[in-house]
Amino acid sequence: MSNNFSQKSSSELDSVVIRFAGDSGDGMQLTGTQFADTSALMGNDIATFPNYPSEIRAPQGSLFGVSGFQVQVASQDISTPGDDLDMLVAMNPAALKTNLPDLAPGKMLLVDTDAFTPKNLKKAGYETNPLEDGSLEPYRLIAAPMTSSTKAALLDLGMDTKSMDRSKNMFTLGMIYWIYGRSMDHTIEFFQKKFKKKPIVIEANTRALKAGNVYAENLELIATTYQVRPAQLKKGKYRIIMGNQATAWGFIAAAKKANKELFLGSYPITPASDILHELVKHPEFRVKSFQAEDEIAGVASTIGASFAGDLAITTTSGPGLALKGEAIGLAMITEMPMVIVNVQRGGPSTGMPTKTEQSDLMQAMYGRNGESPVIVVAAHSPSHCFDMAFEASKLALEHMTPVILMTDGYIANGSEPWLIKKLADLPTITTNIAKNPEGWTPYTRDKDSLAREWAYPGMEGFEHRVGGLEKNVQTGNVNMQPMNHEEMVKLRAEKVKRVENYIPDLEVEGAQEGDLLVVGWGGTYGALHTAVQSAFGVGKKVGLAHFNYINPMPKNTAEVLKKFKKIVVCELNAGQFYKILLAEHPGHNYFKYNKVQGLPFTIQELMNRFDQVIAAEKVVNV
Amino acid sequence: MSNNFSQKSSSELDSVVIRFAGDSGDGMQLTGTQFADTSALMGNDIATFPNYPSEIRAPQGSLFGVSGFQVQVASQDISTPGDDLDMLVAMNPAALKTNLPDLAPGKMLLVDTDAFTPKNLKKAGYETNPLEDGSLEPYRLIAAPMTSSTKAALLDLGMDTKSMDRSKNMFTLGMIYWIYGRSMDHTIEFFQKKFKKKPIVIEANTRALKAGNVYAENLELIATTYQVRPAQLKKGKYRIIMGNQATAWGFIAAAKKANKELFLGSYPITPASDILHELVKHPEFRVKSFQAEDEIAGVASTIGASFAGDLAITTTSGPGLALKGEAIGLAMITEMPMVIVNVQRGGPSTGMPTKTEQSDLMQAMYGRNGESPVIVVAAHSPSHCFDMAFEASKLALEHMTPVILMTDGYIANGSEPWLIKKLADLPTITTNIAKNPEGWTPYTRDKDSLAREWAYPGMEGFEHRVGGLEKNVQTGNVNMQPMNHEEMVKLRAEKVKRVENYIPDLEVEGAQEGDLLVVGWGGTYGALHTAVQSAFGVGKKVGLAHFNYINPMPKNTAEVLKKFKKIVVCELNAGQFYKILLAEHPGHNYFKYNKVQGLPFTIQELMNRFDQVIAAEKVVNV
Amino acid sequence: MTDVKKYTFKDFASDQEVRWCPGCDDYVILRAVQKALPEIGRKKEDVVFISGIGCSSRFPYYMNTYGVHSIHGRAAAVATGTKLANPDLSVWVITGDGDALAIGGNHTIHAIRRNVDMNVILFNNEIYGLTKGQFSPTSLLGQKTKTSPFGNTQPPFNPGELAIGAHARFFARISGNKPKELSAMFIQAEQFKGLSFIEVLQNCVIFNDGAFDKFNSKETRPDNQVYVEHGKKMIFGHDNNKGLRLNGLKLEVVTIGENGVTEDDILVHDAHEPDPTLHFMLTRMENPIVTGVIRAVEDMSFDERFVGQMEERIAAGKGVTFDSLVESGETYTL
Amino acid sequence: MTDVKKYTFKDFASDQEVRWCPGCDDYVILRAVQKALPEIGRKKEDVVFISGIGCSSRFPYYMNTYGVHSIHGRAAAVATGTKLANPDLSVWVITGDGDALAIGGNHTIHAIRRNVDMNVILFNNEIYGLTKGQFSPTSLLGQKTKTSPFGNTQPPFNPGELAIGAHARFFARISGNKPKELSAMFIQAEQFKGLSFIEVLQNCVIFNDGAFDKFNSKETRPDNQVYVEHGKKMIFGHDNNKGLRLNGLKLEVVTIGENGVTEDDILVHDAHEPDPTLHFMLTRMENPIVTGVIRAVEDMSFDERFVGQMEERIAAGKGVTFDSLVESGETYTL
Ligand SMILES: Cc1ncc(C[n+]2csc(CCOP(=O)(O)OP(=O)(O)O)c2C)c(N)n1
Ligand SMILES: Cc1ncc(C[n+]2csc(CCOP(=O)(O)OP(=O)(O)O)c2C)c(N)n1
Ligand code: SF4
Ligand code: SF4
Ligand SMILES: [Mg+2]
Ligand SMILES: [Mg+2]
Repeated sequence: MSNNFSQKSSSELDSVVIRFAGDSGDGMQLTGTQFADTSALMGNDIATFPNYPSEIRAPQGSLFGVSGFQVQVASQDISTPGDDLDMLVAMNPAALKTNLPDLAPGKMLLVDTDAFTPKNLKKAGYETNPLEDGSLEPYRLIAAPMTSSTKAALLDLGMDTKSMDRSKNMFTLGMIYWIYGRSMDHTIEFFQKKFKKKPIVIEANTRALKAGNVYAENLELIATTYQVRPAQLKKGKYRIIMGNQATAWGFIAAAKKANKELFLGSYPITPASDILHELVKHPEFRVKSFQAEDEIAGVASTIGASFAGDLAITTTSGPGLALKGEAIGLAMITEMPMVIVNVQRGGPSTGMPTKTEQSDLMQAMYGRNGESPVIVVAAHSPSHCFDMAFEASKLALEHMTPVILMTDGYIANGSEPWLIKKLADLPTITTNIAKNPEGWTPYTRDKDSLAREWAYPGMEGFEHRVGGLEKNVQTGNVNMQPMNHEEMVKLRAEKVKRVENYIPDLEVEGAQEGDLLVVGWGGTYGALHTAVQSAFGVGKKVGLAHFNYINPMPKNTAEVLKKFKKIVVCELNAGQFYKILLAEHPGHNYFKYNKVQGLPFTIQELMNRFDQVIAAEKVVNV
Repeated sequence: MSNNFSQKSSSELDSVVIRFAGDSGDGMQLTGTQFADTSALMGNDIATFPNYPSEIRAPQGSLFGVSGFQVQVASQDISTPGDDLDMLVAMNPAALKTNLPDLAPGKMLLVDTDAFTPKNLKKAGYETNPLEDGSLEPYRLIAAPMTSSTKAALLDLGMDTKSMDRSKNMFTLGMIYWIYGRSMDHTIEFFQKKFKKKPIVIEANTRALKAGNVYAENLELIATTYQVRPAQLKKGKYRIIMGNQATAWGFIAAAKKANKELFLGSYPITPASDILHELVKHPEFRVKSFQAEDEIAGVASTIGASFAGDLAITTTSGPGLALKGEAIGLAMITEMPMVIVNVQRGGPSTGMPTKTEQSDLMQAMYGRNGESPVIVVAAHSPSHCFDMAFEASKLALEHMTPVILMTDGYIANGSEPWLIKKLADLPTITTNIAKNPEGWTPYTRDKDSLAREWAYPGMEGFEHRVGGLEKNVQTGNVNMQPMNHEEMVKLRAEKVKRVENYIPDLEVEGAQEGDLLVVGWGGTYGALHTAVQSAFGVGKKVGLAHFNYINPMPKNTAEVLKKFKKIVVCELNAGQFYKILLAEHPGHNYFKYNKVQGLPFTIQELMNRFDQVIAAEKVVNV
Repeated sequence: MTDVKKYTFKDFASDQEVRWCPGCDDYVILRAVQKALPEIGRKKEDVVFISGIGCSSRFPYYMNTYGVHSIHGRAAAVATGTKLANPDLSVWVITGDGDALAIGGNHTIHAIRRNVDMNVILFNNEIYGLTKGQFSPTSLLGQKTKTSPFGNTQPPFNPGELAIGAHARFFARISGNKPKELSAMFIQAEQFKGLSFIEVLQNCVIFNDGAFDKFNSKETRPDNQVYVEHGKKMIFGHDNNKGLRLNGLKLEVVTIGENGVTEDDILVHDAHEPDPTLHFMLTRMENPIVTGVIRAVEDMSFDERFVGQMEERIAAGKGVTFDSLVESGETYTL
Repeated sequence: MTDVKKYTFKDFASDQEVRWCPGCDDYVILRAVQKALPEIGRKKEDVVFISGIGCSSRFPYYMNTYGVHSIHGRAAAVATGTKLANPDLSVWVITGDGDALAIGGNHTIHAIRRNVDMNVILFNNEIYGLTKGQFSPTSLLGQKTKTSPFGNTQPPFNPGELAIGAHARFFARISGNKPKELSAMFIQAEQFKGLSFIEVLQNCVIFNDGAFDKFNSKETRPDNQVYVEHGKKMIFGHDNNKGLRLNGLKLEVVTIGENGVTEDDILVHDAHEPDPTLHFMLTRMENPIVTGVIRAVEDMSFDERFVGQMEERIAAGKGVTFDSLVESGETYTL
């Protein structure tokens, strides 16, 4: 390894995982996003994972105020932001303290020496300065005075200190761009668009970026630079998409395809609010976004809009779903088409609002009084949110029933490249709208799907009343007869069950039969996919069945399950889908693997668990 | 059989089942209750089942306005109001039309001929008068002009027609008292107490009752009178108790035993309101009944009262439980002792509010966001409501957790004799109240039960804050650390799980091992018990395991389940406990039997199903 | 709205048997609505009745229009969704004092604040009817009910005050037993653009019979109730010689011809005055109680603002398509 | 309440690090509460802070008293239970404009109607802070926020009007950046028997900075805000020469010394007047905005009525025991 500063070596990597960590005010989310976007533009696959505190602006330098953004950029198809960091960026002592445990010895560590003041060290609980006490020796430390260097670069712009400090993250980014051979063009363009009205901010950020870049080039500590070659992604036009944005767009697309207007009745809640934030921007598509006084009004207005003939949706997270339960029951018994999106977060109760979890599944299945089955589907990655929002809308409209779409904080806030879809290429959505008033009742049904025919205000001759009391199986009028009730309960269940005839079969990745079937659902897909791929790659008979459809399950589920000796159901909860499988598909050799830490799975822990289950002699559930 | 009117035969019966049916305004509930009470006083066991419409006063003579009250009186221990009617009382054509299908040929049918006017016949949809068209020939018809006879008896009292008509049900009752050899004393005393301030009403009702009695004695149509001998019930002091009243009293008792004041935060809803109606009567016991603005305020105020140190409860039915879900999550994470009573009714949504069902079990188990286990228990008969309200309070206070107590409309409105309990004979309740502030935190726990120590406002030195965010496992302070969260999730689950160490084992009735284990929970006990007893009585190897504790289940559950070749889970829903058993105790040969008609099981249909399951070659679920 | 058929009230009656207690005011109100509808010039299929749960909330089943019998307390929220989804509809909310003011209180005040263009008919019987007689948020202090055997300890809301505190643009109070007054009121409410909030004093013969007798019986009404009309003097009384006069910040009852009071002293009702102060005072009067349209001040409705903004954005976004949306901003081609 | 220790504000600060944004008014209000508490003469263990969810609702964690950080919107309902369970406690509700007026609107108006004896501090920043900047029910029409990029189309509540419409006995409005005024206000609120509803104009530096500048900045405050005190004239202005005068049913601003106006013309504030009309008008003033205790009318509190009835029944039911209860009425012996 040469120490000659102009003669650095460059090596090629398949992938790089970087975590940007700093104060909530340090702009780490933006910095990480820029690195990801630039890499995507250079042809890499990317996956990101923001992880931020629940405080708005936690006091500067505090441990709980640390905000993180992890990104993996790769020359192959990837599905997670990575287990193991290649580089940790720590903008201050608190960021170092909270994130260093995740950095393996020998890996790169980038710190801003200017932030290691006695005050900040104390706030982070350091007794001695880690930059000086030798504790960072195991790492490839790159310590740079980023704040002061930024200031030096901007000195003649006449800005105040606070404003200058705001550009230090761009100095950092400039350094990293140099290390990983990224072009600065995209980010400079970004400044030009974003700060169009503030030329001085464009100038400051651009200078800081370039200064960092040059600084890195000159720095003798940086021995090697790295390249990550473009991935072999499918050809086409891409954009980086976040899960919540994809969800919003999926609904816009579905409304267009169904020739319906989109209504959203919602109340803000982390981490679901961004869907609302996106949809309020688009009245030009006749998207009607109504911010209600609470979640109950959110879902109630959605029922009202559905009754009026819109594609109506409501978005929320766990505690909000709890509040919506009663009204979802009304939508269910009145067979109103609508989608309820639940972006899961850490529970129970207020729990851990900014952390991810999959613990609302049972609530989605059963959180209502009476026999009240609805369709439950789940999205498994940021861009898949688009597909499932579309699919949920299609199912709701074609089967005349509420559909609950489950996503989670991890995929909702995460981002990845998305091969842009054209409206014309999306599936058709065929609403079953009543045509002939003669003999029509609100419970006139399609023979196959059992979906009732839809009629709504404005349609002459179809005037009718719906409501929450049990109704006559033919006419829909209120009816309290014993046998009629039983028939209706069965009919409503059968209607949902028959959706299995309209959804794709469950696909198995990796081994198609053999020792271990890994089962998952929702946002864990990336990790499960990668882990199963790895295990399968080294010859293990491990397959993955990831469920996008939870209720009903795909028709071939039983068939898939029985092809494996053991099944391990992996979830970020205490075993909810596991219980559902036990009840719906009893008689298999089920194991489970659960993590309830507000964090996604790592590939490594999954692979360990696979081995453990394969080796297990009898059923031992953890 | 002699037709000589003064020489009637009398025969002895083990039990008699009578259904009183008439207009909502005909006073059938009162009439039935009097018959039941009188029989109880004469030493019979009794069981009742009111079945009334959801309209307040449905239009006179209408089919949907028919109100029914069924009672079984018996010389042995009984558990249900009976399958097969010995007598149907039909006060008008509508009552006849809706109830006749339940009367077997050859059974007694008592009608008021005066009510069979053309107008009433038309309202009931009769084209011809069934009293004249021969359609009632299969029955032992006793047709009496009850309205006019009542009027004749009251003529000189100077009342208006409407007031006189109000006594016709007592004329009917007088007839029935004669037929079944019941004393009129109790009912006359009842008039004297109830209408203390209206002597004319006492006189009118007493006269009507006696007139009916004499009328029956003289009537040549009544060939036989019947006797039902006293039952061999345990000696002691009894009263007739309704389920909701028993629930209310159970809480009053628990508060006394725990040395706590009782707080109730509730919002009216059928069929739970009567618990509130009973508790509002008892401020003298320092029962604080707060009628809130809605169910959410009901449960929220309950949390507030629990935090303040009361035995705090909230009462509701299905749709109300849905609304309380979010707050129950808060109670769960803050480990607040409280009881939530859910008196189940027909669902989903508003459903069938005055009918019974068991379809809220999944909601009770899972109707909250996040991993949020609470204790779930169920009462199985009207008087058992007392025991389980007491037990639920004891578990809540001793284990510091919300407890959901499930009852249902059938047992809540049903009544039976209750061997009165004395406070001194009830179990002790030992609250775990903090004593030493030194080193105390709100999460200081009992080693065995894991219940946290309770401290509440007013206690010096224990000032602390609780809340819905995840908390540090030691201190209870807000904490978002991954491993801490996982530990807390497990701890909260373990705490509930360990309750199994404090509850009684599951008992099996009938066969202790063998061919078929019948499994039930809650209000179906009476029917299951009777059916299993019958099957076992004729030599079938059938046992009954009825669950009062659903979460956690009794410790010996697995042991019990494995002693039988087949298990049939019988529920008034589509199979909810069945699913829970499949998930919690997989690997048994489960069948299910479900009825979702808003009605209780009949003994006969259960016995048929038992035979069917015993005969089944392989698992065929219905 | 041009070629609307000539309807009669029968066109608005559904085939469902009405199931209230004999003698309940609900029958009167139902018929008054059915009689008002042919006058409002809307097609049957453009009319929607939305209710919560309660005796009164069974109403939609009896109307041969579109209707939703929703869940307890949520009618205003459901109706808001219906109106935003299709602002061309004539939307009516049917609700009770428990439904609108207990469990549904929040949706009620928010709908009023937003000024959603719909008609809210509050059936105020000062009791929970359907659940058999518990006190409601309008039951009187001390009132004995099933849940207040020793007298209600919760002082009631006054729906009018609450509505005006929430910025009601239209508030009316009216007897539940005067079919013609009711029909006329409903027509006015429908013609008013914005949310019309109508408190109907509805007698429940079973659980709270006579609740309004002290100012709404044949005997008491003349002297204890003043029916106000915009532009007319607030005169009432058996002999039509009593009136309301402003004395500082208080309303007082005076008798024309006594103590030198002449008709000129009597207040002329101005329902259109934007300042709500006097309307607020009128809703608070207890003897006489004030009925009629107390306040009717035109303002932009929420749906108007909402749709207006949408139309603006549609105009601004000409040519925007889903395909252009997903290709907007940063994209790249591989 | 006799042997209460002499506390300092530090006794009321918990060991938890305060986590609001630097510069947030919440810090000022927290400190003002901590400074008020030693003055109210209540033992620390008898004081309870109950909040919902929002930035402001983190408040109880920072108080070294009993406290509940409950769920969104439910603080008033939780607190009602606490107060009824133990009426001897000093109960404080901490809530935000979203918490108290959006999701929690119903509990707020019902707590006010019932007049539960507790102190409700509404942190009104006219925005949802914790969820990062959506409009709230007090956000202005046209205001641009994360959920109203083209301007808010929902006209706001005025918390004072709403509270008075719900029969508030005590309503005050106050700046969030005046520590001493705040402390004095909190002491008054605690001393008032019944529900004290205090709207604090709380600046959110991150999402709605300067929302109150037009009447609450150093420059604007003197001329655009009048701080009323019971028994004092409503005088304000840089030169202390402006005042409020009643003109018919309107409040108008006059200048003493101009147009013949003298100090005698200026209204004297009577917070204790039972008739709410003038208080209602004061809450509605926009320029100047009115701060201070606008209304403070003693009435029986709900807990007083509730406990009173209970004590009566206890007295009436002397000797009643559980055993006598279950043996009352019809029993029989076998
Ligand atoms: C969530 C829920 N809570 C409670 C009930 C029970 N409930 C039905 S109607 C009602 C109150 C009815 O009173 P009101 O709204 O005044 O209507 P009224 O019957 O007097 O017309 C109640 C408490 C319910 N159906 N759903
Ligand atoms: C049931 C539920 N819905 C929504 C949320 C999300 N949420 C938390 S606080 C809040 C609003 C906060 O605004 P405000 O009450 O004004 O308090 P502030 O943060 O401004 O102090 C929202 C919508 C939640 N936590 N729970
Ligand atoms: S209970 Fe009262 S409100 Fe309900 S239908 Fe009967 S009379 Fe009318
Ligand atoms: S977001 Fe606003 S209200 Fe919340 S802490 Fe920050 S400044 Fe205060
Ligand atoms: Mg009512
Ligand atoms: Mg706010």
